[in-house]
Amino acid sequence: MASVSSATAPAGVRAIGPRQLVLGGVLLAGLVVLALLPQYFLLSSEQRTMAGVFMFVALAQGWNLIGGFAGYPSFGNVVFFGLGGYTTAILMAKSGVAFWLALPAAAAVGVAFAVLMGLPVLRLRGHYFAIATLGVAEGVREVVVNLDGLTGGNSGITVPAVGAKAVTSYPGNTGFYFYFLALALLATGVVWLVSRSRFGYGLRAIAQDEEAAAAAGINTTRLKVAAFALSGLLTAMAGAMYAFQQVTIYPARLFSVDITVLMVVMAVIGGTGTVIGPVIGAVLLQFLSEWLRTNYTDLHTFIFGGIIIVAVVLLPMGIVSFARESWAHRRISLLDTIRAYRL
Amino acid sequence: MRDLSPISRCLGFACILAVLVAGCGKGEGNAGGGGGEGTEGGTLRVGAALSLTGSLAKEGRLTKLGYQFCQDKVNDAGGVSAGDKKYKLAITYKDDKSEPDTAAQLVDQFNDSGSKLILGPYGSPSTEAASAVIERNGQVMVDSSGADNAIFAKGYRNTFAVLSPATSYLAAIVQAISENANPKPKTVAIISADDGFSKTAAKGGEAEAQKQGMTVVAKEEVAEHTTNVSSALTKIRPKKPDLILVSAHVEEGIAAVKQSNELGVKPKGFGETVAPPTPDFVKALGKQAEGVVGSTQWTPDSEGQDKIFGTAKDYAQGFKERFGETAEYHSAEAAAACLALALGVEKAGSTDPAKVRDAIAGLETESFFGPIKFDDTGKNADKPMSAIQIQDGMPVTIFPADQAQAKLQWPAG
Amino acid sequence: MTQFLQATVNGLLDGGLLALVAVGFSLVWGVMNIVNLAHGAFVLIGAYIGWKLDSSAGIPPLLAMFVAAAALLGVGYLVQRYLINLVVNAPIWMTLLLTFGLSLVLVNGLVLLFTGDFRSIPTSYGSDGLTLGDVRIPYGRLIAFAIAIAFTLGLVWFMDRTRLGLAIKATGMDRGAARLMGVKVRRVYGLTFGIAAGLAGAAGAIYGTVDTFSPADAGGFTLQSFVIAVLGGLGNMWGALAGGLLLGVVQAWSGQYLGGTLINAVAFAVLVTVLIVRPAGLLGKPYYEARVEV
Amino acid sequence: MTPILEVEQLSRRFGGLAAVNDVSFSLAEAEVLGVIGPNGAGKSTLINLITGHLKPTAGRVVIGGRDVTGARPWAIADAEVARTFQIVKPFRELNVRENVAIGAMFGPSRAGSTREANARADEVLERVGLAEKADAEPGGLNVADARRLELAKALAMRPRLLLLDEVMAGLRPREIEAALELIRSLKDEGMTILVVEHVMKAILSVSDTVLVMHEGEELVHGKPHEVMEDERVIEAYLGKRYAKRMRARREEAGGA
Repeated sequence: MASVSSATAPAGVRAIGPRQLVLGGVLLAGLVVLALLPQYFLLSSEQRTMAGVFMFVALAQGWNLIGGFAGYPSFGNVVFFGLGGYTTAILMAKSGVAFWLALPAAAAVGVAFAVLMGLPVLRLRGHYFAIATLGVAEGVREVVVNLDGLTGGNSGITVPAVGAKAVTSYPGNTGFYFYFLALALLATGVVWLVSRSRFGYGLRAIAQDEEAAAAAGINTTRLKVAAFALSGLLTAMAGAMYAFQQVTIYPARLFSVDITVLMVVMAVIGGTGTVIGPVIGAVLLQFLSEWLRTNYTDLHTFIFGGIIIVAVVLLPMGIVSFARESWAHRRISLLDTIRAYRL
Repeated sequence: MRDLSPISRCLGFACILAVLVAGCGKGEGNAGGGGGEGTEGGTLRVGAALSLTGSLAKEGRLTKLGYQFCQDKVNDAGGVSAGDKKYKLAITYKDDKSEPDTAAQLVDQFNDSGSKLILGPYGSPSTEAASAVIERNGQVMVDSSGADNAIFAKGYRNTFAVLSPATSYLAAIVQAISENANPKPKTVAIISADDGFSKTAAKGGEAEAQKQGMTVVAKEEVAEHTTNVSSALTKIRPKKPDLILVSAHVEEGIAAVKQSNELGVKPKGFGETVAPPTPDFVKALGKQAEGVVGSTQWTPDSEGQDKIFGTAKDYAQGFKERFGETAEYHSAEAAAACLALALGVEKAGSTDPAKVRDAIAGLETESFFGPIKFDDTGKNADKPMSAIQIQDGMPVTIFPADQAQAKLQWPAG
Repeated sequence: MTQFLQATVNGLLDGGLLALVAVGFSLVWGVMNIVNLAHGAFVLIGAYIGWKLDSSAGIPPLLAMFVAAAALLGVGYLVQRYLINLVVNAPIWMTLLLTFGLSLVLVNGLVLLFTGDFRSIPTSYGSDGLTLGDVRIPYGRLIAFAIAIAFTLGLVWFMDRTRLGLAIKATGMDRGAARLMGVKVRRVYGLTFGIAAGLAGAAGAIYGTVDTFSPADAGGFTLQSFVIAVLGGLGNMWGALAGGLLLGVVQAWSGQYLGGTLINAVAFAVLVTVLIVRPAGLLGKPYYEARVEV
Repeated sequence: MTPILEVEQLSRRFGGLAAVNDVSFSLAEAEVLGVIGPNGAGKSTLINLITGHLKPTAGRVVIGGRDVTGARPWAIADAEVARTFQIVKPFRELNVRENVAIGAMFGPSRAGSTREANARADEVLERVGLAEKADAEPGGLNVADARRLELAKALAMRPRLLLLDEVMAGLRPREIEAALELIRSLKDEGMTILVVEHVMKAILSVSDTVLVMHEGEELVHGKPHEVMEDERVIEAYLGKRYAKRMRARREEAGGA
């Protein structure tokens, strides 16, 4: 990431002052608005769209922990999403387990898989790590396709929540709005806590110089695996809710590289390693792609690709850092960033 | 610096709020326009989520042509009459990017904007995802392409498919060959892609082959959308089957024929589910395509007629005039689905989704697409499948016998 | 035994072509530390050029592949020089995202231009083969294999024997030092990317003669290039050749003995295992940033 | 009393090359050991072997009586060992204070909170003379300040054993003097220090003993003045001809 000047007070020595009160008030007001939206403003399908936005906030935050804070660019985070989804669907469909029991089970599977996968894979750096995680995700999808007795293979698996054979009640679009909202808040809260904690400092030290971090007494293996596990936890929970929401799920979608790429794009465009960046990125990109799809039926993917290119070239350090830089220097220049990274 | 400064936090929230406010505004606008069961001002508004981009864009486009053609024909005939009112048919299309979850989301959006009557998306996964939402919202959907029998085993009441189910695709080929081939093939090898539709079709074909007294000597699965089936063919080669059946899509289907020739696998004939009627098949294979038998939901020789499209031949002719390209079965399926929906509304005498649902369930009619009559699960179970054979670079109908334009050539190719 | 030999032959023939698909990807990664997710799109552009020249102008694919290579050399040079060079020094996921965006644009551009239909380039020899005992060697694949190997060997010669090749190698080893020695790094980067794209284009045109293709195949080509580059070791041309042949054979064997639906699973298992056990690749020298040294 | 650090027959080979070969020594509490030698003598490798950044191919490292051979760097840090790097390794995106606070947050004497760690960082920065730059970015520091930061990061860990890898390289005489002063005061507080330097002049004045390395092996190990006069040292540093001349000169003086 760009080396960005720090205008902030030293972490941990911030007292509660009027600024904090205002911020707290805005935060609370925002939550109240979000809680009231479904009842008073949003149509059912819009609640569903918003649920999708919240889901991507959670996914981008999950990626942010390992990719942003620890500096390990996972290109296989979707594996946790898929495993969480399939754990939930299998438990609910085959064993009749209630969602509230399936959800923690999915989270546990996410954590366990992150640890198992992380121990060998987190020894790799940079592109190698990115590709190893990508390979694991693709490989797991193939396994899920082939275990069709358990997973239904490419025919998908259905949580019997709707229709004559339903065994569980379905929360509806409003229900999932709140599920995913809660998850997004949880994910952002976790990232906020991490950003202020010793754990967060340790991860950032690892991202910037792993050798020096180890010399400073940071157990890099433990911290990296912990960050990956936390990432796996949040991502698997998102997958669990998604499986229930979708009713029928397919390996091609639940393990889609596109979902990983979206997580990365959202976190990067918003600002990796920041608390609010992934939120901004997820909200912005979800609405943008929704809008493009409605208005440019044939061209939207083409345009979306173009936007990614432009965003990466002009805002390689993300919106949050860009805004902070511009504020600090009292000028806005997109060319500065190009100067920083070009050959 | 990673620690969040108050400024950026403010900016972030301003951003979210701005977006939300924008979202709300839109919400209210739409809510005001809703209601009226999608029938404002004498128009019957029907929604269709389609794969206009993504991996199924090609089939999605063909489906859209069928819906468009249906809309034109219905409105040319004065629209849909329900009770004493006449409605203009207006189909709204939205792109699901070939993703099932987006298709489901779009069905919800149609519901909010008042479209309770839905025409199906392309492909079994998207259809299944959409049908769950349909069920929940009390909408009604007529499915034009989701053939996998699994969709109809979920206990959903509001989804109806005009097409023959997946189990009959390969079975029809086996019947066609069994009835007409001389000598009748004794041994069969089956190659199936590993998606739900192909696997279900393969099972149907296997059962039919055994019923016809053939021996299934090999069954191989390949990954969906692969262009490499040489491993499967290498395993099949020493068994020297008389007939190789392929239950897959266009790319695997082309590869199977091509790589059989390369590897010197020489059965007396090939039967493939959906690939042969597709123009790409003959274009890609050229001479090698000769003699391959395929199954199709519809041909211009299909039996039956209706008041909107006339006979299958009339349909084919009208379609060519309207779009300048040859009618094929994807668009015919779509037009038939649209027709079933229109007939359902007329029969119900209302646009109320519950009444339309019951009317469609009780529909029993002929059409350019063949008979339309749904069983308890919503499948159009009695519709026969047709079989074609590539002869002189053209797909020619060879089955059922009463529609056949030519005799099966056997050994083929 | 026949089955084993036939599977091995199938695998080797496929593998040779895969090697040519991947060799440019490996070159770009090794020299510039850029993982080009648009690589598969370049292969497809080559295939479409070959198809278009054959179907519209009757130019045979063996000639068209040179046109495809030349066209993509130009495209690749421009893309690197004026786009990727802008973020070369940014963190690696930036270049990953940039090339991902590029592949979206290129693949959807192909859909807009040529639709999503399946294409292939017919040849007179495509449907026949040579029979050696019980083993069958398809002419089309044999020719494709020979061309692919020739191109790959040509690249090896180029890298070892020409000024430009040596400049590319030097830049890959130490950009700063190469610049001090008078190498124009921006140009060399552009040419490296151009050469990689050109080889991908040639591979695409040849691929079109043996298999069907559609724009949706781009991701698969990129993924296979990944596996091969890692297997062979980055920027190692011999490694790419070995990696391609190995991947082809492993896939053929797993198709033969484990089942056709497990081919990809096995390929990924091999990829992850090699990464963890021997991140430098099977032929590569230890690569400095591959593994954490604490 | 057990020595703080014992190194026994430590070796590390890279392929066919022995970067460190059969080196042994021990360090008592509050002792300062200077390690000198020409480039490539294996000094930095020796530090990396002690701190776990490299694994030895043979030999043992014992810290405070505990065998830590082959332990990971953070485990070594937990044994109250801190080090600096020859090529400075600041955390680029943290400011100077936060860089130092990292040292206070982890390791054996970790601060209770991030706030306490920051406070401790300020104390250390004061001590090394970097207090005014606490809010600066490490990328903007000059050579001397970057070296100070490297030292401060290690000191914030409150080590018993401190390993300094060329902290004085590139400094001006006055800055070197200040650094030496700091080392002396740390020694007075009871800290055990291993100082690696390329230049021997500076190091001799603070070291209790000096280890001279050459091509990975121990050449001489002794008191500073003994080492100074050792012919092999002079030969290693200045070449054979110079050594011969020195010997001749000394013999002359002895003869007179």
